[in-house]
Amino acid sequence: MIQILLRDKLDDCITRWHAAGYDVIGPQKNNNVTRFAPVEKASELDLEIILTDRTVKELFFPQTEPMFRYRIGKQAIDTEEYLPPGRKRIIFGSRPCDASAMAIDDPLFGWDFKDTYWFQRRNETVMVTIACTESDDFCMCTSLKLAPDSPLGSDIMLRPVAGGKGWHVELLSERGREAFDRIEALLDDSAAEKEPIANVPKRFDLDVCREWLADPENFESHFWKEISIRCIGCGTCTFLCPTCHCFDFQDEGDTYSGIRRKNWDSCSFALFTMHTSGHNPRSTQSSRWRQRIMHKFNYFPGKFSMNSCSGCGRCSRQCPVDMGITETLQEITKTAK
Amino acid sequence: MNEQFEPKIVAFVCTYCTYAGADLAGTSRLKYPPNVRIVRLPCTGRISPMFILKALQKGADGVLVSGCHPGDCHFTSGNFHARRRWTVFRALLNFTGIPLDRIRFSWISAAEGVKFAELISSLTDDIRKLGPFEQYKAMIHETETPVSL
Amino acid sequence: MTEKTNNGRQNIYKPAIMKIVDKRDEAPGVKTLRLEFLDPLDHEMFRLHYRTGMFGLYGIFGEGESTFCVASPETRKEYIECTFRQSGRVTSSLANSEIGDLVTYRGPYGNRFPIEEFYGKNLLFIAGGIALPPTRSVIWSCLDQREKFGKVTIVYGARTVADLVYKHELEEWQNRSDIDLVLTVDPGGESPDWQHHVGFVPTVLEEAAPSPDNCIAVLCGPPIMIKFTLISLRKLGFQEENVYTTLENRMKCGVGKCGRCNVGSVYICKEGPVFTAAEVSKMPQSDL
Amino acid sequence: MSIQEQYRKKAAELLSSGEVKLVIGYGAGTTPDRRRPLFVRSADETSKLHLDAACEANLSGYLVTEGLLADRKKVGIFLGPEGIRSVNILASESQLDPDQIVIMGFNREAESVSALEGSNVRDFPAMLAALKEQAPGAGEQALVERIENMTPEERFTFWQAEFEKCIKCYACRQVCPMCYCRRCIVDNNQPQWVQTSSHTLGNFEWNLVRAFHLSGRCVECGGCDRACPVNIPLRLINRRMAMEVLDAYDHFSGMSPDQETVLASFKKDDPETFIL
Repeated sequence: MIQILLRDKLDDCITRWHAAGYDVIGPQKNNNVTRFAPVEKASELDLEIILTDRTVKELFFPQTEPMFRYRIGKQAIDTEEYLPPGRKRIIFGSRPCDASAMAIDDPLFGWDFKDTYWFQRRNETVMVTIACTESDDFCMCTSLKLAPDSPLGSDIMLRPVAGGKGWHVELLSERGREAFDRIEALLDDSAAEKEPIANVPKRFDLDVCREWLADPENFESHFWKEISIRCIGCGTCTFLCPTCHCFDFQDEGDTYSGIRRKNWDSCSFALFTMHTSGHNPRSTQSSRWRQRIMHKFNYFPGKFSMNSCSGCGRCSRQCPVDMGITETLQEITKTAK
Repeated sequence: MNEQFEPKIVAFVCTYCTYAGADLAGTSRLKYPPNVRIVRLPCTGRISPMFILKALQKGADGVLVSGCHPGDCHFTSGNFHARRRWTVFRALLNFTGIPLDRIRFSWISAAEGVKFAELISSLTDDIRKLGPFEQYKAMIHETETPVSL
Repeated sequence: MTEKTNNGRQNIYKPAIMKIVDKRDEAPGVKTLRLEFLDPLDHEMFRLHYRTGMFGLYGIFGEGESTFCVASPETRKEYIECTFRQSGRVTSSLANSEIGDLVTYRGPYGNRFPIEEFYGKNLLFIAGGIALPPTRSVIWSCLDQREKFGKVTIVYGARTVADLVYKHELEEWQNRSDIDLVLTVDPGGESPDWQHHVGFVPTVLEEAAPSPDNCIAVLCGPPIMIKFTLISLRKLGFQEENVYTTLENRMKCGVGKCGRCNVGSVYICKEGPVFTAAEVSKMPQSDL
Repeated sequence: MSIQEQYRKKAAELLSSGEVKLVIGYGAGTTPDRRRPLFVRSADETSKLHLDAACEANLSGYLVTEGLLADRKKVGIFLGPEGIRSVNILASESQLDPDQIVIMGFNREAESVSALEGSNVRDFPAMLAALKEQAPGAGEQALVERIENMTPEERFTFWQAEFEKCIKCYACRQVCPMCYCRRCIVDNNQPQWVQTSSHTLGNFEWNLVRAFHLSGRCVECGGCDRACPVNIPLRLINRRMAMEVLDAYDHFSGMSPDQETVLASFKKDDPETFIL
């Protein structure tokens, strides 16, 4: 049976979810930036945004997270652990690219050693994704063999009905079903036409690119210098990337007490790989950009059978010098052919 | 509050003039409040604005920055450079809303023990009236608590 | 995906606490610390998992963590020894710690030297400068079961006589009849009473000319030394598959998450730090 | 002939005559409204150069790329008035030799561009003097005044809300031609003056330090503001600091390659009303 979630029932849904102990988090525009934040009412949600400036990544892997407080005594060091808040939550209105990015990072945070911070949050979260009916010049999910309605990483897929009155509900997981059981009474079963999903053009040939990247000959290619010559070495692309997962540990405090934190870090920073001796394996910006591309489309898929990119296009959209993955892979496609 | 609030004041002073002035205040047995913690530096030119920010962040309620009178710098021009820096830094603090009435700048020579004692007294009184500096509290609290989401 | 956490903790980033029980000066700026676990459970986990070649993250709260090898062998697991050069924030702080002070430790992480595969073979150890500690872990693991191996040759060089580390152990090895020890210092680094070789490790190695037959070479040193020593080893007839080395990179997590030790398709912290020269030659050389 | 054509031709001449080894200009971007920095090394590539009102970026930062000018050869570059000022500052701070820079200057108006006469950085004194006299952008000034009129607590709250958004990607630093330090103060960890964590406190520290280090050096090209992925209005702080050095020391940054840096110079009679 087709079930429809009507937009004007959203307030009631949020109330019921809250009553059932879920936090509801959704896209909002606040202080000139669009990002995911907790909501009390449906009116706070901004569901028309094609893609938020900041990703849902920060809800699983915050930009800075205290891991534990230490207190140093002569005979003992006391460490008090800080873990995620441990509340069930519903992320309402993520996009398929963001949701798939979380699934892409799961094996990385889980191989052999499980990152508690990531998995506790993953297990507590119901990802309610809205399929895209619109895209912009930078969207590239289709080029990554994903789609504006990819189910990867989502617990519920909502497909907009024509006229914007609501969404077709598609249950994808047990966790999603549980959350939607709470609001079943509010769902409508009148038939309604689904709006077609966005037509995202294919911007490069991924297979060709992967093949080119896998060829050791191309590692030293002049291509890398050319393509990254205007890269200024900031962390915008990596910090806004939903799949980029690199981090740093920092201690803040003194020799008696303080906090060890896990912070975002970026492979585009020169200091990222710098040894204490001064030797830096990736000492040039071109080698750092090469690493980013190689990691996403060669090393990572080699290990986890997925590209470390979900095609959100934020790297190109937000780059201060108009670079990005799209341009690089387009150029590789051209070079390789 | 039953107990009177006793402010913590950090004084960044140059060793040649103001520190000597503070010394003179001591040897002359001049009384001034014990609220001030003196950090001695070679010259006012060495006093980075970061010192002031860090002091406020780490719990100081007021900051004093003091050195040789213009023209008396042991290194000829350190205090002239410092003066420009302070002017600009004050504007920055003011624009970002960090209260300037908690930060004081002065010239105190090695002979001005009395000026030092008086300045500390008046500064302590003023800061006491302003109360504890709590503007940073919320931000510091944020650094010490787990992420809310 | 397994639930394995080497330190037996749920939070993989939480370190164990260790006490400094001994501290030695090895060379200018180089110190050795001997550490003991405070918590028996941590020690049990270490006993269970530690094999020669693995590394740990040693730290001081308030400063951070720093990665270096466990310099003590897998045949002696009552304590951990680590040897490091004082160069950055963490190592300076560790160097300034005293006996009785507490430090943090995470590990052991990474892969190991497949010592069982070396049984019955001749062993050639080559180390340069501060890279003796990882080699020493293998050396003692083998010497503690000496009868299982053939001829043992150790070639060790440093910039100057003062820069040689583990001087007391070098003396011990010197006096053992079942070890060939070849010591060398770079030209200009010799002291008036220096009685050993003067010259770079590759040259001295070629002069010593150990036979590649049924021989495993373990090579650790700075990148430039590795590069030239590999050439010499090839000249002597060693196969790349029989040459083991350890790689180092900056690390933060040690467990394959933080991304910075990634070289080519390899995370040094998980798939390393021990590699054969054949494996290393497949990595993108300019990223090393 | 449009200025774009004129400069394409000039770039081609400079390159084919060997006078410059490289021209840094603007090329087409991903979308029609975008322009991206373009590096041109041969005359036949000059047709890729664009110059129009969408060319906002201050390209002068690329001039201090490590090793670029080390061979003493000249480099041609498209620069707006802010870019010319940046080159002046870089020269006055001994980061480059101004005679190695061949400027193709342009002025950006609402929907068009016009050429600026001259090719050496010393050729623009009149333009710069006029710039100094000009009242700054009215919209910006209004916002700065709005903040000035707040109480200190309100100002603090305002900036706290802005800096809370910061993710410490350092795009503001990397894009800035004046941020050429080989190791920035935040990258130093002995001692760690600025916390690298991007909680509000660390962000506040970072942004204050950044603004202070640019006081009297910023040319208000707006690069940091445009680069900021979370839209922090950095230009407002920069504007306020520029007003301060102009009021207190009559200093307008980047007037000439010989200009003294405002915080590395002094006058004996500098004002000091606030010092007891």
